[in-house]
Amino acid sequence: YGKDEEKASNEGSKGDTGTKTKTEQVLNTYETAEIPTMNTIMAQDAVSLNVMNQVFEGLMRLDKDNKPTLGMAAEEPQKNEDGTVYTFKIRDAKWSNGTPVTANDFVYAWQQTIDPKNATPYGAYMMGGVIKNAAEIGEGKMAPDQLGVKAIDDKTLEVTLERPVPYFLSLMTFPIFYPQNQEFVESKGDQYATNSDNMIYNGPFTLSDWNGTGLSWKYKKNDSYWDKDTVQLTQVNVNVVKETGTAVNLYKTGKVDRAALSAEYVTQYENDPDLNKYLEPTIFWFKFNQERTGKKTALANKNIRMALSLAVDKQSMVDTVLANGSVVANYEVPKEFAFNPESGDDFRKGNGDMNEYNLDKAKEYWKKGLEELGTDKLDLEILGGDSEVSKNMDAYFKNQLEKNLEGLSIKLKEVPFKIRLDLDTKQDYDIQVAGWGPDYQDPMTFSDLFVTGGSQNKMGYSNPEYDKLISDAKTTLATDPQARWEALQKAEKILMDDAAISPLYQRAKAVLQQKYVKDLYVHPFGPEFSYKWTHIEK
Amino acid sequence: MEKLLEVKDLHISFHTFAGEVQAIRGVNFDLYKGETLAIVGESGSGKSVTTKSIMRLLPEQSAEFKSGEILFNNKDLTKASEKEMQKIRGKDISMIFQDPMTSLNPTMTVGKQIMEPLLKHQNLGKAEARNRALELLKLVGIPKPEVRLKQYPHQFSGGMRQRVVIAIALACNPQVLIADEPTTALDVTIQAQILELMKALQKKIDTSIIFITHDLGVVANVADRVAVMYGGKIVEVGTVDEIFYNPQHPYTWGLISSMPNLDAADAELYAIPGTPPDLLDPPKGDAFAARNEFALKIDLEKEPPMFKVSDTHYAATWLLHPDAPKVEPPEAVKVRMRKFPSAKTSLSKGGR
Amino acid sequence: MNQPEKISKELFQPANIDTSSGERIAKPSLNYWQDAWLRVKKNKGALFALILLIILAFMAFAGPHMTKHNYKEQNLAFANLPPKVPGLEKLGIFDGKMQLGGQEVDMYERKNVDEYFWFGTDGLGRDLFARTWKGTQISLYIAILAAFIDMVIGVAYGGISAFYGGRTDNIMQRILEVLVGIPNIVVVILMILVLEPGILSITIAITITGWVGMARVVRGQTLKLKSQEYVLASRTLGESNGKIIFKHLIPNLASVIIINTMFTIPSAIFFEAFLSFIGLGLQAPAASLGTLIEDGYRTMQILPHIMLFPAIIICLLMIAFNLLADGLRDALDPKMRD
Amino acid sequence: MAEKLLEIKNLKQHFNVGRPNEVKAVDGLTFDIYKGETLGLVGESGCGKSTTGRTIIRLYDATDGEVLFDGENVHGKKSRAELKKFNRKMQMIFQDPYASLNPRMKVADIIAEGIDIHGLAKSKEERMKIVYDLLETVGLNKEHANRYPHEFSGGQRQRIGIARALAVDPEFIIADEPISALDVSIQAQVVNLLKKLQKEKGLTYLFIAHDLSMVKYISDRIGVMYFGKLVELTTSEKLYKNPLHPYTQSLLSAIPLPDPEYERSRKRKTYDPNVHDYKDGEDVQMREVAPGHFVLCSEKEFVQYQAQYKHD
Amino acid sequence: MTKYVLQRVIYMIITLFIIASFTFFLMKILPGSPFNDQKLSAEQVHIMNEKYGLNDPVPVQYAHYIFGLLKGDMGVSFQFDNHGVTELILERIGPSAMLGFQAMFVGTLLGVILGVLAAIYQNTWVDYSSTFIAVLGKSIPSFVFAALLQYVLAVKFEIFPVAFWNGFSSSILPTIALAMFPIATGARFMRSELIEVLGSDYITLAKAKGASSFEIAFKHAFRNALIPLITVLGPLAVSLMSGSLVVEKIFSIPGIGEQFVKSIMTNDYPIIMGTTLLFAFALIAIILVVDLLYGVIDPRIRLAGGKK
Ligand SMILES: Nc1ncnc2c1ncn2[C@@H]1O[C@H](COP(=O)(O)OP(=O)(O)OP(=O)(O)O)[C@@H](O)[C@H]1O
Ligand SMILES: Nc1ncnc2c1ncn2[C@@H]1O[C@H](COP(=O)(O)OP(=O)(O)OP(=O)(O)O)[C@@H](O)[C@H]1O
Ligand SMILES: [Mg+2]
Ligand SMILES: [Mg+2]
Repeated sequence: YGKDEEKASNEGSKGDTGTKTKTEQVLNTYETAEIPTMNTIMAQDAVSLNVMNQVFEGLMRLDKDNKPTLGMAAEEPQKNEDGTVYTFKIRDAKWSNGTPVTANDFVYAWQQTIDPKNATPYGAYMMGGVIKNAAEIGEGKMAPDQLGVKAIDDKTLEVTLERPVPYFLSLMTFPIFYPQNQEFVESKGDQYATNSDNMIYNGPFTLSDWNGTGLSWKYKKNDSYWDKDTVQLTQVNVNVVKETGTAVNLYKTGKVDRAALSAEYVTQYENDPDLNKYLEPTIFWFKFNQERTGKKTALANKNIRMALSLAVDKQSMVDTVLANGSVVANYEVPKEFAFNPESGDDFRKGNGDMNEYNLDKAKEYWKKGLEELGTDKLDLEILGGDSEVSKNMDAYFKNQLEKNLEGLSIKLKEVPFKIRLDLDTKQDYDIQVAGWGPDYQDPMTFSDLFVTGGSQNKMGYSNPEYDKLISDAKTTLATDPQARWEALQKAEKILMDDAAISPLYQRAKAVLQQKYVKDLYVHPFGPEFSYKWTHIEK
Repeated sequence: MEKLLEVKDLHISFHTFAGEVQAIRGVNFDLYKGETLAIVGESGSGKSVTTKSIMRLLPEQSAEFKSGEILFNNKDLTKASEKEMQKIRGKDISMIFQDPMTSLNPTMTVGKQIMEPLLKHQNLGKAEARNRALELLKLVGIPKPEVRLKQYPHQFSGGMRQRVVIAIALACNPQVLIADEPTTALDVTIQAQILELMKALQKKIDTSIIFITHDLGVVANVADRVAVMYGGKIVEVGTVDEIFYNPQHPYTWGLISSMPNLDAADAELYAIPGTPPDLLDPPKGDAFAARNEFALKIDLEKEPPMFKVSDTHYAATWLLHPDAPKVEPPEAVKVRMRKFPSAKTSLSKGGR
Repeated sequence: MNQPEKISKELFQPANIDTSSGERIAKPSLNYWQDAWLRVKKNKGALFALILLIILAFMAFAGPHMTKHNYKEQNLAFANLPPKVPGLEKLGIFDGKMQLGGQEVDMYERKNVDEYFWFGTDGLGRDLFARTWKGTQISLYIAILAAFIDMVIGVAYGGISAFYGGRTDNIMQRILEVLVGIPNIVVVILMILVLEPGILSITIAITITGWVGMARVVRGQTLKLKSQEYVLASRTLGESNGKIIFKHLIPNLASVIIINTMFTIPSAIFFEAFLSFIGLGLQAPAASLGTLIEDGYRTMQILPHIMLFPAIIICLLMIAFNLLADGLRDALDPKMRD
Repeated sequence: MAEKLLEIKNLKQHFNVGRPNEVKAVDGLTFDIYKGETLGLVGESGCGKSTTGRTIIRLYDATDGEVLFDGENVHGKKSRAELKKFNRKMQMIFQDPYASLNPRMKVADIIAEGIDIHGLAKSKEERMKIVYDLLETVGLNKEHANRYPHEFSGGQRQRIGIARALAVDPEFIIADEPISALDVSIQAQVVNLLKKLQKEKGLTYLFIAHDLSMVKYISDRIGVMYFGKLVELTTSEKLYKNPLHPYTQSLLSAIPLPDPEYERSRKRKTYDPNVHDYKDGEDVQMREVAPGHFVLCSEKEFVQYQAQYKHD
Repeated sequence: MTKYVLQRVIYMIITLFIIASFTFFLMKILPGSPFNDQKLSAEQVHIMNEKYGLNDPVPVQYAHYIFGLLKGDMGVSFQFDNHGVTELILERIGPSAMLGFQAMFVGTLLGVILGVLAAIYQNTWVDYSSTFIAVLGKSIPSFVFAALLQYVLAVKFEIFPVAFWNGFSSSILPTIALAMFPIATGARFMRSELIEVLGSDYITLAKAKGASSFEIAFKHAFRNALIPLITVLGPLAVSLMSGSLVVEKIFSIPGIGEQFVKSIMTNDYPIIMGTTLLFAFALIAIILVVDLLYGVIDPRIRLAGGKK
């Protein structure tokens, strides 16, 4: 899903932890925002996704290695030859009210998700082009029952895809693909999922003490969960904490078992054995807008873009301004995220670093660029977020760019997230600091962004060659993993050679976590945590 | 008669941004039991300051008591502690202020305000105090006291308010009642009612009254004795007849001459020329000299002492010195002097 | 009463005083401001405040040039250094040491820094001494601006509303209620649409929102004052209403205006910080005391110096303003004379 | 004294009209003021004397009735220019000398306010010259121009107020208790000044006061007010000699004289409004009991008063 | 009296209507949209807008809104799926109001005491300390106090809970942080007003009756000095009860202040509208209450105001 720097800034998206005395299996943790919705078809934001992952379960669920493992599916699905039809056997599982989970629960939920009348935020985005007819239904051109999903019988589900999708199973871990019990949902009508009593659960936990908008809730072990023997935690207490300082104070006083840290705190706890840093597959970059509100900008000049890309000392920034383990990104697709289906190599192994910090070259490009533009001065605006960390970084960028590129002056525009998106949509900016995190485990979740008209490409970038490679990867090469892999690698190279964007860093997260919290799994995409396997060992 | 209050050589100054204002510069007077002493004098001559100093109500930050004694029943009030003063105020000595519109607390019922000193000084219970308050309201002539007790000051007319203030002052049957211009804001009919009331009450409880006013008609009405103040000093003191019919001080002459006469014709009124002395920097000698057409050279050099005119009558003017030349008082004064039994003697002597 | 003493007869001659020349006032004639200044001078608190203000204002302009570090110069190698002052360091304060993970660490040693940063540095290694004083400049501007707006718009609005009374007052008060009813943030966010961040936006935002409280207070006071006899006198002379408000009412409102302004100033200083927060305030390297404090409070526990100095300066400023205001109020109040 | 300067016809001034606390401060006054005379107005406090004055000079808009100044209605719709013209002709001296001077303005500016408004001076020098002349007229001197009101004594302050009123060369001055707050000698100063000015400039006064001896001294005619109504109006000699209305009688009997002997023997009459015993619908109005002597009375009382009247 | 209140209530409704209309149209030009997520295609956004009626012409939306308001329906939140505005506000207002009320109570009480002491002991160290506290209280924002209190009293000394909303004990620290401003306001206004009142004639009379300084200050002067204070405290109370963004954030309190700012940042129009109306209502109501209180405090005002 998309990242704004507010979350990106590792001001800590969330922290979790477990505490309890003796062998009391209770975890105390926190989220950084309220739960906007518990209706899986409406899922969109990080908190909802995370909560849903604890209390519901789709056909698959992510395991500790972030691989899709069996959830509601009783066994690995059957695939047809070209990989466009999957048949799942549903396991003998029950909802928390005792009704069995059936294939129809999936059909119902998926149809609801794509039905335009429900106006679900992610339905069309995640299903379109993947599940058969999803795109058309989403646009209202077809009825929802035409969706490529069928209940062959109570326990058999058949999914027809638009085209072969190599990462299809990882998609199944995403909450909009979770089942919903039609009878229960309809009986609750408008009130469904507005609080923890108006819901039934099929996941490792049930939700309780949630009033729909409150700042606290609990997970309780779900005794009707099919795999309840694996689940060790009896309860997880969650509160919403929006301030890093407060989270740290809570951690220090033992009120939470996990706390995410911002830069200053990381320095403070550098030597603390509880400190963990882990890299996330989330990348931040400069977007260079080549066509601002209909007019070509100086950034349409490739030399200028290149100069800007090479002129920022990202290493110092990562070390000092972020200081949380984030690493310099000289690439579009993050490392430790996508692996070659055949060799198992990291995506980064192919392309390596590109457009690294190089002051001399930057100056050279700059000179050339200015000459081409016939000027010796350039005024540009950087559009950024309004969080503390992003402001700090913007100040750093401004300083670096102005210092390193003569004749450049930068104006900063730091606005709330929604306004930034608005300006992005209207392409009303010069340079924007933006970020992206994956929705599924495939480089495509990044590569797709910058095709002509792509969702992150509100910057007038268009390279036919790039578009072609991506479209091939989606269609003709879909069944040829190696060729597809290469096409995506090539596409990344083109993007970087064009300096269409200038990647800045890949975000890491620094957290304090109590030693006694074991097996709390963090996922790079989709829901962030899994508590299913977590246990407390004091 | 018994001396209730003695003020001896009182000196009081105010410290202001502009410097030290010597408001009171040696005031002496006595108050006897059951009498009414009127104090008259120019605005700013120190009448209010003198009386407030008796109650020790001057602002602590700026007022400085420089010297002198205030003996009340032979106890020096200038040395009394604040606690002791709180016991005396309202009980032994009480005060009526000039402006009935502003001296009542607008947010407190009249009843409560009357009951306050009763509860404080007389150890009465609530109910008793209430009864006494009712009684007092009746005494000062306010109809329907039961209703009035629960009302707020703004629901009273000016005259009624002034009566309430009087009721408060009388609540504990004080030995000394100080009335600082109690009727200035009122019209003559109400003024007359109030004066009558005060006199009646004085008879009843044998209080001594210090009465400050500008209105010589009122003085003539209420006073037994009169003290005339000028520039922070008492310049003449005597019985009411002595002051009205045989004034000795040129300032008193000026005051008397300034009044229009109900029968008098169109002649221009006499006005004392000039302005009061600047108390920041009081003049040498007689403070009145600069405005005094009868001034002698010595007035500019030396302050006149109090000369005795009679046992009850004293005046501080060099004109009473045996060496002083004889002067003709103004016409208005001479007219009055003719009414005075012993006028001839004092006139012919031209001093003492 | 006493025996007349021997006095030369000479002295008992009429002095022949010319009484007509007695209309004399001994006080030296001073004009309003001379007189006020005299009083301010005599008020020790006000004088102290004035001196303090002058020092703070001086530092606001000279401070940024007193170190060799520019307020916007970044050096990540120097990030987050605690304060260190030559001389004082030997006393165990301002010695560049801070608590790090429970231990006292000399950050200057650790980061190999030879220089002294008197107020320490921030996360980008900028010198906080220079930034704090630079920020004082901005905050002083905001303070003066807010006071000015308050005095101009607020006073005029409240004055007019109360002075004309009746329907005018009723309508103007309803408008005021609408104005306070619509949340400031909504209005301010709308401004992002049309305005560039910077001093101009701050000025406009404060202009739009800053004067409402003053208008209410001034209205209340004016209601009291407008029936004063000197106002009536002016009306019988045919003075226009506008002139009456400015010549007669406003000078006599000085004391409430002064007190209220003292409440407006700190609000304005932090309102500016809020504007910066949503992107309407100052451009990045620039800082104000408000933004410095907002930045600093989050890390107060670990890097207290970032917030401490701006906070102290704001307090000093406000103490100075208040003492001066109290002094001024006394000085401008005619009741305090004679 | 034949020429009428001011005609007041059935003037009413009610406050808070239509509310439960309606006050009929002035309730149907009719009288004339002649050129060059002084009309005194006396009465209980709160009876509406100040309100009458203020309504005449248009500080309040009259609830009803007319005020004709030189035959022109003061309360009609007026342009700013007309109003200004009118403001020059009619001026007011206020009760409290301190409250009526802006404490933050110099005396020169206070006095010159009217000059500035009406553009009576062509240059700064001329303006100051007028101010100095006025100061001299009221018995102050040049040096005082540069001072603030608080630096003056009560009498001097009142004189500044008078100078301010004179600055615009008015024909008619309403003096609202100009002397109540002052001590005797200062009262005399102010009254002398007013008389002198009247002689020199032919001014007309409406003189409001409590102090009957002063009123008698200064006024040609006196009106006695009671609860918003005029109860008696005649020349001052006649009023003192022949007070007809019981309220007037009680008022006169209450005046304390500065004569202890007289005071000891004085008898005061009290006024009880019930003595009139008016019936509903009885025609109570001002009637001319003797030439130039008007009394508020019913038909019955009229006869009775006429009988009482001591002709000289 | 009743007539007056009725008249004011009618004004109030008109004012609220104007505020509602104004805010409504202002919001329509508010930048951003509730549904401009980068993942959403134009069609998808269109569908979402359709669902919430945002595609209608603005006058139609306005009519809908006002019509809904008349029926007492403020719409549903965009941030919280299927949650009515009324419901959400009701859930959130509690803690904010409680904190606001406590802060107001404690702050006013302490402020007034400080102010009274300062006035009685004018120009002594008592006065100066009170001024100092007042200046501190108004020049340092509440969030700094909040952070400081949390660190010292909750983390270092562990006297109070660090955060979360569990009834009274968790409300103590935020209450203190929020109370600083009313303390300052109370102290300053009380002092200056009291000094003025203490100079009036009826106070001298009270003294002349033999009352002690404390009796004078509390029995006589206090009530008379209250008017300017409640004039400023009324609106201050509303602003406190409407919650403080940062203090609520620091102590993780489910209050309305933080929610309101979030609504604005996320273009959650129905919540913005609902909250604005609520605050505006509270404010106007408080102004009315203050006006009525004038009459209770000072009986003269009842007359002048034309109500009896
Ligand atoms: N609080 C004060 N501070 C400074 N000077 C004061 C103060 N109170 C009184 N004075 C000065 O003391 C002198 C005497 O004042 P006081 O009030 O006794 O006059 P008064 O005789 O009562 O006059 P009035 O007839 O006008 O009431 C005046 O010059 C006055 O200015
Ligand atoms: N603006 C006003 N609003 C309401 N009532 C008023 C107003 N002005 C005066 N009154 C009332 O009108 C009546 C007459 O008042 P006015 O001031 O004319 O009396 P006055 O005769 O001048 O009394 P005083 O001798 O005390 O000056 C009083 O009852 C007063 O309360
Ligand atoms: Mg006095
Ligand atoms: Mg009057």
